[in-house]
Amino acid sequence: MNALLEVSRISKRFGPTIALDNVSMTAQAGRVLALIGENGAGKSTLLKTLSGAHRPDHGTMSIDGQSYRPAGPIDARSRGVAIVYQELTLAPDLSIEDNIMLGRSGTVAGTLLRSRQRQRVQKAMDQVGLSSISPKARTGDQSVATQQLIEVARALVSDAKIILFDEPTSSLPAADVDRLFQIVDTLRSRGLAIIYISHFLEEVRRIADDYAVLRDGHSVGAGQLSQISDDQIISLMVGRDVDDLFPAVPHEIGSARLDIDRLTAAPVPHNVSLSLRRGEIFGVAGLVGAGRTELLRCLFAMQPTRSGTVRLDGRPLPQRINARRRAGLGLLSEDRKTEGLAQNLSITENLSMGNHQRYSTLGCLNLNARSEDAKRWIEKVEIKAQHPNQCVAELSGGNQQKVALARLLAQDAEIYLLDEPTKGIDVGTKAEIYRIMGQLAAQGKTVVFVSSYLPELLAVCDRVGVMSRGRMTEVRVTKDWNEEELMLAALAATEDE
Amino acid sequence: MSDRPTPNHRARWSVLLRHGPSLALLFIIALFALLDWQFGSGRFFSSRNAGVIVNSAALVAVPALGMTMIIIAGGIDLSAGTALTLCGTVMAIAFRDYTIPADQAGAATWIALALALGLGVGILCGLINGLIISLSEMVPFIVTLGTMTIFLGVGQVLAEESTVYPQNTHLPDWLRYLCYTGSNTDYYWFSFLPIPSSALIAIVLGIAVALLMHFTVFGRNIVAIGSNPLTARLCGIRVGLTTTWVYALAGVFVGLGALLYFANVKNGNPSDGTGKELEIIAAVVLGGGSLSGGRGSILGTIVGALIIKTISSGCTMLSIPNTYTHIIIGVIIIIAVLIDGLRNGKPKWLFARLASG
Amino acid sequence: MSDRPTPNHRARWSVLLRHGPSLALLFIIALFALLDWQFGSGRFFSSRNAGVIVNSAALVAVPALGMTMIIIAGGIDLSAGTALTLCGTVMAIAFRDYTIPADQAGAATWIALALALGLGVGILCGLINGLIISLSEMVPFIVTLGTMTIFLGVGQVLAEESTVYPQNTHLPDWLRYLCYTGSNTDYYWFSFLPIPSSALIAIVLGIAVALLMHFTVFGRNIVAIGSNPLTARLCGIRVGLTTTWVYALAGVFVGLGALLYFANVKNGNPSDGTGKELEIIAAVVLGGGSLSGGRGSILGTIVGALIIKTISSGCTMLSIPNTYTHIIIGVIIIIAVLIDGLRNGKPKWLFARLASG
Amino acid sequence: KPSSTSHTGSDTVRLAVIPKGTSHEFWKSVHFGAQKAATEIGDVEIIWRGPVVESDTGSQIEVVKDMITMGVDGIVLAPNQKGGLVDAVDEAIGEDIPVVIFDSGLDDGPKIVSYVATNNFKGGQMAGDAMAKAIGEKGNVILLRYLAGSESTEQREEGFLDAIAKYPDITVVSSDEYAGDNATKAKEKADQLIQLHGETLDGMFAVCEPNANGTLEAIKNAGMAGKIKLIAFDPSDALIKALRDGHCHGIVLQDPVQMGYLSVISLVDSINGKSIPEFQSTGEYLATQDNMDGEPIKQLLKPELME
Ligand SMILES: Nc1ncnc2c1ncn2[C@@H]1O[C@H](COP(=O)(O)OP(=O)(O)OP(=O)(O)O)[C@@H](O)[C@H]1O
Ligand SMILES: Nc1ncnc2c1ncn2[C@@H]1O[C@H](COP(=O)(O)OP(=O)(O)OP(=O)(O)O)[C@@H](O)[C@H]1O
Ligand SMILES: [Mg+2]
Ligand SMILES: [Mg+2]
Repeated sequence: MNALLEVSRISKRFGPTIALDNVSMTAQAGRVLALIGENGAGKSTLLKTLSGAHRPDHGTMSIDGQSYRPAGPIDARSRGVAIVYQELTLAPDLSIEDNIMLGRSGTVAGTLLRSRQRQRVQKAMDQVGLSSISPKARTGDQSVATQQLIEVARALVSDAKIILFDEPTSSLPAADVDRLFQIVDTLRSRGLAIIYISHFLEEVRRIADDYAVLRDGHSVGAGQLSQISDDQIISLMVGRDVDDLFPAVPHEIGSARLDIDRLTAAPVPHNVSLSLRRGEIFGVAGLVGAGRTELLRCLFAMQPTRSGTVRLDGRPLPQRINARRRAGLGLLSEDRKTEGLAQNLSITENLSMGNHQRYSTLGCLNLNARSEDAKRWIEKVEIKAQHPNQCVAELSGGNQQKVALARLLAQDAEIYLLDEPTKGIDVGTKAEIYRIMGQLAAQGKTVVFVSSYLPELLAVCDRVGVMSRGRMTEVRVTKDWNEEELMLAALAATEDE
Repeated sequence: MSDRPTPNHRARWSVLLRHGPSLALLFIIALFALLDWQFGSGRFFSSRNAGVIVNSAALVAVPALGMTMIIIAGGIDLSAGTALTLCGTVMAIAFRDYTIPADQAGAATWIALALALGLGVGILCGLINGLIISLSEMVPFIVTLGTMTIFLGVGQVLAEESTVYPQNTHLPDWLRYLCYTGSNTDYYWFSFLPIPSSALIAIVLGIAVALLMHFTVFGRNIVAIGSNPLTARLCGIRVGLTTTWVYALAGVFVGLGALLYFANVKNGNPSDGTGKELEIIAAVVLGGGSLSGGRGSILGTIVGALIIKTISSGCTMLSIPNTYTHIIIGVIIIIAVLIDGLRNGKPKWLFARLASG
Repeated sequence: MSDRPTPNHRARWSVLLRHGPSLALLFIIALFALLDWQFGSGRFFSSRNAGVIVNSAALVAVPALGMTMIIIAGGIDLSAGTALTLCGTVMAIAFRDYTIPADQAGAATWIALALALGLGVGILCGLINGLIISLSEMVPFIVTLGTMTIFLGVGQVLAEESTVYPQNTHLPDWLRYLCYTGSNTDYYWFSFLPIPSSALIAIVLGIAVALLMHFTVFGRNIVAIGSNPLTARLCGIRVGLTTTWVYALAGVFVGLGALLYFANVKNGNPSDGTGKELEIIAAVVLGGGSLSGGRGSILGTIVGALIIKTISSGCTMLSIPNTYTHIIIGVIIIIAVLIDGLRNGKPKWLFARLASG
Repeated sequence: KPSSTSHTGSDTVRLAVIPKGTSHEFWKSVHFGAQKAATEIGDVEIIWRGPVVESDTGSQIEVVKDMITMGVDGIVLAPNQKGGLVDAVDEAIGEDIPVVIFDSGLDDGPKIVSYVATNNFKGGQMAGDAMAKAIGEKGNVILLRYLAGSESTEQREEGFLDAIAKYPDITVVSSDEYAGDNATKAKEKADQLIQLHGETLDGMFAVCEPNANGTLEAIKNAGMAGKIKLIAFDPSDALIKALRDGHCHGIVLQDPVQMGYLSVISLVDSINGKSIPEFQSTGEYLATQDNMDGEPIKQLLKPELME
């Protein structure tokens, strides 16, 4: 085996935070290396160092035995390193095609050769399953999942030797995940080295050959996946044993609370009727574009509905966000970067946004109470941050998600609408989130849990509904489902048209 | 415009943001004091000149307080200048036509009404801006560009295209001496403290706005809206309503600014205001306000106004010809912001080079 | 400011964005033509008036082309107005002091040099803006606010604080009649096509910029930078360098705009430019440009300039007093953008209500 | 009766009167004079239209062109810049529209009917002499300029300096500061200058109305009213009161009503084929505390305005 990429004793610090501390790692040609670690362990930072977005403070890197010190992203690319970032890095105003070719000159004297580049673009888009979308469409108009696939396509058009994937599946539905894995397989067989970050261990097992674990910026273990068990990986990651990945909190299902009657909006959802009960965790599965996100947004009045009614405890809800919020609904947005969080504000500020009534009298704030409260939440959901006034943009992806979640919990709602709440969250914290959901249900609250990760739906929910093409096609009690049936149900309606 | 400081420097921001512009101001004062002492008349660093400077700074700072709120909320108000002179014109007309000499009995009521009218017009202007922006969801730049010319037009219609002079006797003494910077201590509010009343007003208002921004839910909501309106909406903040209030409140400061303007020149000319908006916005931006919203500081804005006026006064004291004054003002504005940036690690490439070198 | 239309409306954007302002323009023309026919002199809808309008629109549109690029790149240029008159002043000085009468042999060289000098100053101004912005990483607003007064000051120093009048005989005929809108067809470039040369120039430049924006890597990079500078950097676009080029290129258009300005007034006054920047920016924004970057259209900008000038001409033709003209211009600007918004589903609450009702 | 090309077919003569700007009372008096002439002659319609900003040559050119488009029978124009309007005026004359220039001069070239104006240089000299008299022919004075590049005020400034030069004991301590086009800016500038020259200052000359208003406020503000002698150019309510109170020591006056009146009369006469002198002065006057209640000064201090 030949080490294509060698990283040795790399360190990187951001002010007082040491993101990487003497990290070493090797990646081999024709193999997939899974990079594993808790939120904030330094995974993204390591990949960004490789892709030339960050410069390491110390340490050396080499490709094919030759020293590798990328001066910037172009330099890295010219050395054959391509990357799919964790957070979307697309220019919303450009067409898909232009985004894919951004920074890559397929040109004569600065003039774009659109027809020539279109073949390459089309090929990459076909590979990731975007053949049905026009390459000329505006990128900002696409769904999050499509944008994620565009990012992958962007990495594919380059003739890279090493491709870095930073949680590419966190916003992809199952079918696209499969396609992505096929792509990875092909790349591997072509002899590329691939580094892949994921918080899903079974995904890692399916796709990767080797692993490397980071904890708090240190490398704590590496080797071949076949020689290590899941439990061992988890204890490497977390530094302790996690006894239960899907902790169950006993809760009792009560009477109906939220009645949705033939809810329809343009273009999705379509005629969705549901009755959600007190103390219930209701899971929603489906493919991309199935309308799960739209359903939640309609429930929260963020999007106009065409017809149908939503009642809470028998009372119809007014069509205004803050009215619904006051009535007891709370939404965790799928898109934490552009909608979920104010990136340039502090954690405290984000946590208190909209929750001011907890520490204010007659509109005046008690700043002490506010920062105490923020500290409590930071501890409670284990947000890894230097201090409560740190800017949210500086947090790792998973920790940002925790801030968004904590704000929703602080809101103390009755009905929790969670859109992909565990997206980008590490195993240990996921377990914590499931526990919180269980506790909420035990308190008699209702949780709607949208997820593309079927195992968690099956483990946590009381009932699971499947959406397809905007319709809620099937709802069953969880024990009547299994993964294959869920997949089939999600695909079924798609195929009969 | 969306460039932000590097994340690792941000922790320091919160502390330094407040002091950055102030340091720039101190630097500028020191520079001019030195130059004036060496080459000029030596009058720059005198208490009387300080009075003149703070008075003209107050004229900019008061409307700039409202502008700060608007800019923090992610908006902009190009109409501030003409709205201000519109209010001033309305006050002048009210004093010309509807008041009685200030020393007659009952004059106070009429005076109060005249001032209230001016203030009311300010609020109305702000409210119009706010309502159009939040109801139509158009960009504030174009809306206020539109209202800028509308307010100018309305002012000219009211003033019949000329300057409105009220009778001097109708103005009460406190109003006449609001912008007084002379040496007769009787004309100041506190005779032991010869600071122009206009400056005192600006300080009191500044403190009020700072408290509002930091210690009230409304203030935090403004920051939230400016940082990310989508998140604010998600969190149940009524973005449209809050925006409307912000502009209306800024209208109050425009009205108060108009009061100072009127007290300063004692007449009203609607077209005086064209161009003022840039000066007001410059004070906010010099003080650390970000036109992409979410950032701005009240103290900074006041300091920004002081910077502008100190430079202009310093150049006169040094008898630098007007043309060069323009050049110097421009250069100093750029250098002030540059220094402020440096201290926040701003040209990242430079710091990266220093760090790696 | 970052509110975007709901996803389901976005698909329509791309097509309509280009036609929105044009429809507004047609509407305005129709309105004035009708009113003028009914109540005015009936001369609004005449070819002569069209010539006058397109000529004055060209004076705004040419520098606005550069501004469009800057705004698409997420920047802004407040110095465009004074940079333009600075260039005009330099040309005027060059023509006054260094040229020989246009009918003498060898005059062409001197004339070419004079024009090149003016253009060079424009590029220099742009380059200065671009370099400061990209090297210091300061917000374009404050940098160009600084350079705005610097350029004004430099112009005044060069012009010795007054207007520069070149000898009329030194100007070649083609230059003198660049902005000619009269009825002598000999003075037009194509005597069969009595369109002012200035308008032809604006059209040709507009096409060139549109091609640049759509069919070159540079153009795409500009959009990428304005749309998401972080992404652009990660994709290996040299953001600083591109930004510098954008401002320098905009400087070319400022220089060409100055040529038209000079040909129009035939002298150079550095302080003429103050306030022009807002008109230029307004043309871009009316044409669909977004001050948060990434969006803007060349056709839109030209239409925006036409809208502004059509309104002002229409008001004159209807003999509406100046004061009311201000109000009307303001109202029409707001309505034009409002209509454009409506067609893009802009007041979302309204469309939500319609959809659910 | 003059023949008319107006499309309305009536034989009304339509004349465009184009001031430099519209937002000063001066121009409203010109308008009054023009209207007065129109009413006297009969069958004359005055189209009153000015550029938006007084310093904006481009938009004044637009206005002239718009008037040509409207097919007026004659144009009365106060050019913003002496060179800038030459071609526009040429174009008008080329379309057989006669032009009268008033208030400020136009560069040589176009064959205009007449130039009707105050002699601004002479007005400036009057101000200089008035200043010398007010301060007893010795002391320090300031010339506060208006805007760079404005023809008429530059003439006044030069005239003032020319007159002051005759008095060896008078020093001009500052003559390179511009007060800008509104009272706020003027006051700020004057504040600074008074601050700079303080007690040594004996007189100030402000070359136009907004300028003088700001300066007057600054002098009062500094508590130097009456001590610093103020000479103004063009009246305003505030200045007239100051003149009476002894806070202002002389106002140079023009005759705007006459300017408007004479311009229109000349234009109509020339349309009717009469020959008109090339230059017609409307005179310049000095108002002081002593003569302010007598004619013609009283009238000129408060000229009639067009409503
Ligand atoms: N630009 C930055 N400025 C300051 N701190 C940073 C920055 N980027 C990352 N960090 C910090 O470095 C640490 C490592 O972050 P990194 O993004 O590499 O984590 P990660 O392993 O990718 O986590 P996740 O699984 O949540 O994405 C975190 O503590 C984070 O707060
Ligand atoms: N029938 C449709 N026609 C047009 N656009 C559609 C249609 N169905 C879905 N979309 C678009 O596809 C995108 C994805 O929809 P949505 O987010 O609701 O799916 P989802 O099931 O939540 O999937 P995920 O959350 O995994 O992306 C949305 O932008 C939506 O507007
Ligand atoms: Mg990460
Ligand atoms: Mg979704």
